Amino acid sequence: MNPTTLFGLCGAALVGIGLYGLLTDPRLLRKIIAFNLVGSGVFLLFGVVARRGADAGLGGDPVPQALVITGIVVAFSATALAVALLLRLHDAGGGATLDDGADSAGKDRSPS
Amino acid sequence: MPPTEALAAGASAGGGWLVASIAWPIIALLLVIAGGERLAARVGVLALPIGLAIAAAVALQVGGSGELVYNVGGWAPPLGIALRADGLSAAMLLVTAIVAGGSGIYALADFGPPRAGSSGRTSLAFWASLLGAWAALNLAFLGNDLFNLYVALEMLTFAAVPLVCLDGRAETLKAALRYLLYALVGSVLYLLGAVLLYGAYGTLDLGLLATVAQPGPATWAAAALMTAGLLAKTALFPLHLWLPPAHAGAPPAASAVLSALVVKGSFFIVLRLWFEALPGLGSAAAMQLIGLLGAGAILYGSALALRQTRLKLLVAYSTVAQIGYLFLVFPLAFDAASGRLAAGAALMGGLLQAVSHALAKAAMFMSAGLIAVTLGHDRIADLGGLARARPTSLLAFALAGVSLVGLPPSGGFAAKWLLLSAAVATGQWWWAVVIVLGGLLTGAYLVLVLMRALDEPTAPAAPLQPVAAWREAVPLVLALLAVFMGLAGVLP
Amino acid sequence: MSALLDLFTIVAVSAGVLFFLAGVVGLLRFPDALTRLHALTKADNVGLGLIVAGLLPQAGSVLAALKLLLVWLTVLLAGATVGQLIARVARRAGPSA
Amino acid sequence: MSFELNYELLVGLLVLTTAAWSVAARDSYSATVGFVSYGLLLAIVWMQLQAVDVALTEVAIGSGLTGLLLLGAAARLRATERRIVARPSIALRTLAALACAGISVALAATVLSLPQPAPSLAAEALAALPATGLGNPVNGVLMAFRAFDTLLEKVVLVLSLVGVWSLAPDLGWAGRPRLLHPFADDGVLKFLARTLPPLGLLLGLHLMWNGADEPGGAFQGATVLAAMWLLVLMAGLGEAPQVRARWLRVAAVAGPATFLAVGLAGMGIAGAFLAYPESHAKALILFVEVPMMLTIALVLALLVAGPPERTEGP
Amino acid sequence: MTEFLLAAAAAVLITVALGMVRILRGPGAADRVMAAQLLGTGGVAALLLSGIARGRPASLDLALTLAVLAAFASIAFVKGAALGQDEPPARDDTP
Repeated sequence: MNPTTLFGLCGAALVGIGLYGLLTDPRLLRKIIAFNLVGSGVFLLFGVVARRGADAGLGGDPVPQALVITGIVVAFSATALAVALLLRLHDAGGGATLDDGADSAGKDRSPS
Repeated sequence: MPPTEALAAGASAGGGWLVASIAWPIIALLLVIAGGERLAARVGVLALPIGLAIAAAVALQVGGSGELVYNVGGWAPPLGIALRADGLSAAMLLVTAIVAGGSGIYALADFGPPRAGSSGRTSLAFWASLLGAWAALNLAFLGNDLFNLYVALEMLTFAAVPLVCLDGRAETLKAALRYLLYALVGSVLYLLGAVLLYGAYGTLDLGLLATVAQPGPATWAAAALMTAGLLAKTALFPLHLWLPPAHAGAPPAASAVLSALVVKGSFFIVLRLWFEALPGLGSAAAMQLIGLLGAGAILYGSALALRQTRLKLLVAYSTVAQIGYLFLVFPLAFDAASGRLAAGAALMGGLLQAVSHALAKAAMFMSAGLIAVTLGHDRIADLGGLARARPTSLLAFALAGVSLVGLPPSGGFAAKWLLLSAAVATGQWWWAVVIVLGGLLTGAYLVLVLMRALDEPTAPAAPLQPVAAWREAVPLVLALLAVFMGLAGVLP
Repeated sequence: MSALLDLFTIVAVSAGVLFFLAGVVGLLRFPDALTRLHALTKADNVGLGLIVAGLLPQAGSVLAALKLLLVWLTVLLAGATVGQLIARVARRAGPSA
Repeated sequence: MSFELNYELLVGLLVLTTAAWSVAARDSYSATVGFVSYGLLLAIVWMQLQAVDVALTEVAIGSGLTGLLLLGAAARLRATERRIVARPSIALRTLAALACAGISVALAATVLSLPQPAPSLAAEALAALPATGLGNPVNGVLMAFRAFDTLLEKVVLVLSLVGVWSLAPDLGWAGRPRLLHPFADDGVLKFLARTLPPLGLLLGLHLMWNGADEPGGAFQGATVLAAMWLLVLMAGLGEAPQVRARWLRVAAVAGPATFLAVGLAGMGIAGAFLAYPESHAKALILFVEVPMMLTIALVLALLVAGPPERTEGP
Repeated sequence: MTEFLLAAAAAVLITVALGMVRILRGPGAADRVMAAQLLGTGGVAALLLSGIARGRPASLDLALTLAVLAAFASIAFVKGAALGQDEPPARDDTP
């Protein structure tokens, strides 16, 4: 066992944990959090690939590292858009899930 | 791995047009944002013909030399990023420019310069999203690097999602959010596949991958993840759930772009992945499976379209069905003897289907939008009297339908004919049955609409709303292009 | 000299870790939010301070040492502010929380 | 087992625990606190993977801005969410858990099967680095070899900001994003909002400037600036700008526009789009990074602030 | 010295992990904020210790960034906690 193996397993597990949350939690905010977990799991695997590619005196392959930085920015934009949509949906009386019938909770707003 | 030539001029002559076709919509997008709501529509409309000219220039260059390559920054792959255009990309660039242009003109009535009292919010959002989606699509058609294509996919998503919910109603917000979640999961799966390929081969360039990729667990897993992610974004059955509410709920000009173009971006990347990067990876079983999903989409989407009571939803379900045809390319282009995917009649048919569906579906959504404006509703049961009230729009709708059904001489006919002949040539008669059955179902739901529209008015009609003639002309021109595309015979 | 400095590092860092431990024990064992807060702010500020002090001889350059001190000052500043605000939240929620 | 590995094992376990917590917690506020802690621990992991640039980004985004974004949402949705009781049945959840575990195992097996020695572009990137005048290979990739991705990513940022703005109610378009902190009238918060930002400003500029040769860069620096601006806004020491403000629009596109202009100029003076003439590469890159930092800081903060809501006179 | 500093980093992380039980158990929002604050400080300490242990000056910049942003995050936490208080506090979150 070495660090890349360890964090490789970690990244794979994070993808699974995130997917589980994405599939089973009806609350949209939790789906957004879960999506972020999957995303960071994928980024971590990129990091493992980068570390495995340590060469020429560098601690890691800089190309995948740079890709992760770009990816984190994109994931943040996605999160911001999703959260804005969710809050607008909530304010428009659409609740906080994608359920069409069940949630009557959309009617009242939290004072904020 | 080829040595990196620092600042090597790795571009074919005319490769600069590839940069232009991506940079131009971005310049316009930045101008729209900086210029503000008042200038948005003007900047957008001016940008459209220039973009079309750039696409035409790319097509001419590709027609001359067969292929254009450009190394961005002068850095050759694997360290740098390359852009590449072939006939497929050129055709998609052109149709994108045409449909985006049509949608832009059509949208002037809804999203023109804000009048006194309106906020200008939708105007800014529409034009920024249209130009953003255009840039992203051009990048998807030209990109030759898996991560660069990931950025294109994300850009496409962020441009497309706001288009769905411009009106801010709870249902469209819900549709937009569902779309966003599907799209994000799709791109994260795609990215996961890209990680595995980089880990295995140290490159993300499609061309280099083709030379080094070997069948093996990492390659298979990557291909499966990327394909699954892209299918979710393309809304291939059974991952289509997000599409009908999103496409039917958006304003017509936006629906046209979403249904005609946006889903084609991810489809095009699936094509690139399998035909360019991993042509030897396909197995007969995997290709049959993708084909099966396509067939499911055709039959299920058509059947649901038949049952819709609202015109826009019917058109949206028709998109679900028409997407299915695109994926018949995979089993039909698979050469069992060599175990490789081969470019040929099937691929040509798939491309024609993508192009003709884009034109026809844009025309259909736009005319459906005008019909809804005229009548104040889009209930299919109450379309009576439309033939007299809005004949031009109905004609555009019907002509677009001709192409969707696949009647000669339309582009849809040429596409389905090529697919059928590929099915016969490879002895896969079952796909031929699906193609014909799909055509019959499509005919059925379109005839149903037309019959209603030709009826006498059922109820005392509400006062009809006027529609400017130039707006009616846009879908008519697009539908005519779709119908006569088959006559043109060959694409550039 | 260097052995002496190393010894200083070991003593200070160990003491810092102990302070962290004490803070956590307080956080877990004290009966109400305000006393827990009290325990915590002491522990993490002093704990980090001791660790920073212990690391100073190992920093290698004046700039690095300055950065170390800056880190501590930042945490101190933030801790004091946030501590006050937390206390207000806890008081609003009432003694039961 | 080496000592280092024990430390890494500990960090890995903590990462997984916080991740699992942020999925399993009943209440979304706790889940978000879990997620922010997770982001922080992830930064330690990136440090162990010798990717300091990524660690900086993760700290800035993961434990800073995403945290504020999610916490704000969790607070606003609290009452609504509490009523949501419908969850998938136990059987479905077990099925989902098994499927996800299967995916994780398959993924882990695939990652472990990757070839050794791993393919790498490290040597090529290092060999090409002198042409960019930079000393930090990650920044070389971001600003030169794959500058196209970086440019497009900035366009994505601006585009998503327009997307977020488009969600404003029509009446709110003339207004400003609403961001006030419940303790905004509190002297303590105002004190922090006056003392911390100067330090943050220095740090942000330091990260940008240093990024040419050491870990850091315009993006990481800009994130710190964005956080400081948000702090000032939350403390009520300033107001978020109106989304119609012209200066805001110009600043929001300044970064990508400069980048694009330099890139297009490269077609003339260096032979390719986004190429730099070797003698001026570093200067040009810094010239691009300054407006880019401004744009990024502005856009990130406004993405967190959300669509304009309050209505008021022009 | 390297080993000792790493051991100290691990020890800090373990204590912080214990403190995270508070995030899990609550009961009040204030406790969760405190635990998160502790995690921030502990993270800074662990980064400093492991960074100095391996002679990586870049870890100082990282720790400084973390310190600044952890302060920011804590303010956000307080915001969330205070907003949540407008409702009767949720008690349904003990596992």
